[in-house]
Amino acid sequence: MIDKTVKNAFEAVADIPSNCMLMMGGFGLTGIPENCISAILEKDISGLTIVSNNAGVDDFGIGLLLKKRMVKKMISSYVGENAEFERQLLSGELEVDLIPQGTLAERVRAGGAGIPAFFTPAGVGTEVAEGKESREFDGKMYLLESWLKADFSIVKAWKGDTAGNLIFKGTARNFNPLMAAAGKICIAEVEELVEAGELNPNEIHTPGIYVQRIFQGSNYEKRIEQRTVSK
Amino acid sequence: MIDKTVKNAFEAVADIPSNCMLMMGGFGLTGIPENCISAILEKDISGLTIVSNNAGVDDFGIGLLLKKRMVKKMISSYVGENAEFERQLLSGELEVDLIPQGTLAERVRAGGAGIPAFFTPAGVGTEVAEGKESREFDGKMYLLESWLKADFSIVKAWKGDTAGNLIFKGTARNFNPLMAAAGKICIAEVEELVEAGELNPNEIHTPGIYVQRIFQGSNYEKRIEQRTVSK
Amino acid sequence: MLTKDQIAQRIAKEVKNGQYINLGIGIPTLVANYIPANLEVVLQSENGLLGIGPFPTEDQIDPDLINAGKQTVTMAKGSALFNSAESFGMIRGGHVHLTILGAMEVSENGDIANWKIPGKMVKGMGGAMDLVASADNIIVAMQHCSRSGESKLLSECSLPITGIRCVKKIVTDLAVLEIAKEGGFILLERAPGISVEEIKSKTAGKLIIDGEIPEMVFE
Amino acid sequence: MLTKDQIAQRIAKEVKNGQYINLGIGIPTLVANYIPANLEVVLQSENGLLGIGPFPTEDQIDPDLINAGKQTVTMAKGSALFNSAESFGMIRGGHVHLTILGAMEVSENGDIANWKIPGKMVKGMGGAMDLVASADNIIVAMQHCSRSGESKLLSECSLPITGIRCVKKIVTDLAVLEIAKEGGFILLERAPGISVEEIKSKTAGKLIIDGEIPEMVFE
Repeated sequence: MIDKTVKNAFEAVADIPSNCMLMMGGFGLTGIPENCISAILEKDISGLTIVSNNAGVDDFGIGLLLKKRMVKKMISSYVGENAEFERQLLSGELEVDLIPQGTLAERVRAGGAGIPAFFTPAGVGTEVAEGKESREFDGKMYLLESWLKADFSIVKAWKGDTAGNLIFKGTARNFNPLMAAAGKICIAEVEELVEAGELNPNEIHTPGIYVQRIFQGSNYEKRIEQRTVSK
Repeated sequence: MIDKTVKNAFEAVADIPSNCMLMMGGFGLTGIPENCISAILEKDISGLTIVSNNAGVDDFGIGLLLKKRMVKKMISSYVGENAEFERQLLSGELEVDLIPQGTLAERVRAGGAGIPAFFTPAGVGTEVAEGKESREFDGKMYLLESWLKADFSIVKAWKGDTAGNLIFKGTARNFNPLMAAAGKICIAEVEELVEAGELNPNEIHTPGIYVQRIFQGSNYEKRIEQRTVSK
Repeated sequence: MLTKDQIAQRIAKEVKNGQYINLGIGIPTLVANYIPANLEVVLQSENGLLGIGPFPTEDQIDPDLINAGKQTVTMAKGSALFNSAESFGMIRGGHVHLTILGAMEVSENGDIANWKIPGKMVKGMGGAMDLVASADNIIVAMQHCSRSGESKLLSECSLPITGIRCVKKIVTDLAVLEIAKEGGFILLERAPGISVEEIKSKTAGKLIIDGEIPEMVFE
Repeated sequence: MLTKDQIAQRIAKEVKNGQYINLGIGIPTLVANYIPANLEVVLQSENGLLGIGPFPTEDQIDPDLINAGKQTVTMAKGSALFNSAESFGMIRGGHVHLTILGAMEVSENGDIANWKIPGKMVKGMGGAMDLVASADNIIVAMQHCSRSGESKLLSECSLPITGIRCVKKIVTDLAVLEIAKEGGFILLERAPGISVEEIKSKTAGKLIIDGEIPEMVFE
């Protein structure tokens, strides 16, 4: 098996340049690549376009990259849990492209799977449809949406092996497997890195073919946005 | 959890009528719904359109349904491991629609996922492209292909639970999870049926939402087409 | 006037045995508390979980297990986990039977507006546009009027819409209404103590009143 | 003239470290036997396996584990299993670097015909059309001439084609050839003992001969 291991987050993100397109897995703060975000923060780059369902909070996740003004544009379905984001957006420093969540997921999946465009019903009759081709199938209207690909995709998994195979946990899976396939270079950080052969091939969520670099992360904070408990 | 259990294959296929559209999982003879095929054989129906990557062999799998003249049309990527198939095709008794395997898989996936059409490069410039819309994206040509759905999809899994969650084994997974989602009624036969809650939610390949009926099959023959061994 | 919990309680009566259901944030989330125990239903969370369980106790909290509202949750017996493309495949493919969500406005032909107020910070549509474009049955939970007293049931939405001709039923603090095929809000039930006249005066869109309108009954 | 095994052996030299490779049925399957042990490569089987291992011993045989040629196989260390849509997503998305397959005809602009002979029973294209439409690098393994002695390297394919402008290299029993960007078969190597003249006489399409053509070397 091909060994995809790199030493750490710094080595993994070393060649990410300014003005490139990044995908980052996660939904809310669940399943975000915490270690890579910290390592990118140390780099002197800017002008990033980031595809991520959300934009983190003021002091965690992608919010940290926003605060350091490294981001030019966000492509997301739901943003604005953070005040700095709002300030930059209203001042025109930051661009935002809002996309229905299912369309975003499918566009990323299409990018990884070599499907340049597909029809989806989400957004028909709304401002999302503006400028898009629409067509009727079996009496219902659909919009034509195109694939999304990135220079780098950065994902976070629960377990991974040196061949790049990944297993996610709970709802931390979300966009991660889709993005792994849609980045020219996919960087995977995992909570536990094992030797190739130690994971059950039948339980793998992301086959190693999609992953170019993998390392074992550390000090996961896994911050909770809405701590909701039963009495 | 909703209990999807039915008694056996006969109960599962009882309401499959003549002239309907069926999907059947499997690649070659691996992962085919052996029990349901046997139960359908006992029924007095005909005129079936079957979507299946292959058409079985003369005396096993879909070949048995062909022999009993229950099939009007096959939608497949590769057929003709069987002589009766060839005879019926040449005599005009049987129609065949041949589709590139990746396009077949993606069309079935699209049927389950509510994507009425998508672009794919397979078949550009060939007779598969005849009558189809083609379009260029990023300098490459693609064909527009449409979704495939069925009245019933019949799949075979390794393990399943009463809520309809399925886990497949080895390369017996193939088209099964895609077809499970693309049938109005999905019938799943499994080698081992357990109570809801006994399967690890993180290891499930087909979530129970797609499955309407499930039962534990028996006497699996799992015939091997090409028994190839190392010396 | 119904409380939020009573709106949820009334909506719960629309739930049928064997359904897969997506509950939006806010009042819709409360519906889960009122689904009769004899009904077997499964709640879908569009971030990748089928079978949402109750909120966790302190020692059950898992940061890797949240719902679409980013709240910590547990998994019900027999649940399944999947990625976001699979999740919206389920929604888009019509496998989720019922979607319950909040709205800022609903029009008499079933258009819904619930994602954007011009001039205010736009947070995004999340999964709402996919949900309303896909589910067979969409029920809206909302207040009949805005805080300033303006009707939210209009002949046409004034806000940017989330989806067209998709809402089937609306449960407000005042009434239960159904969208007529040819357009219009069919008044089905009144909240206890609320008159037809009041509902009429607070519904800006076309209201269809056919015969005696019963009061809602809460057990 | 090369034997089938020698064709496979020559093709194996095209394999680079770290590649994901799809091998077709026939000669291409034999290539696996000649990939140098110091190269780390992964073989993809389009029916849902990444990391094909050797054929099983009698007691390892598992009917639930076959390759795309329906032969029983084993899994290599670090392999992964997936469904057919994911598998062709890998192929279509360009994640498989190299595809090696057989052909009945190849044209000088890189068209390939390998699925259908008019008048004969058509078995279907299987995954071939997806593979040739998607992979960056496609190498064809075939005999230079048909059994009746006719060239299979043509100016245009006479049989129904599988894909257009996709073949990069061809290894036959007589030669190694590359498809020129502007069209034509560039002769790269001769089989031991085979003259340029013979290759010329057996190549119906445009043959490009530039300088001295070396003989293949087999270790």
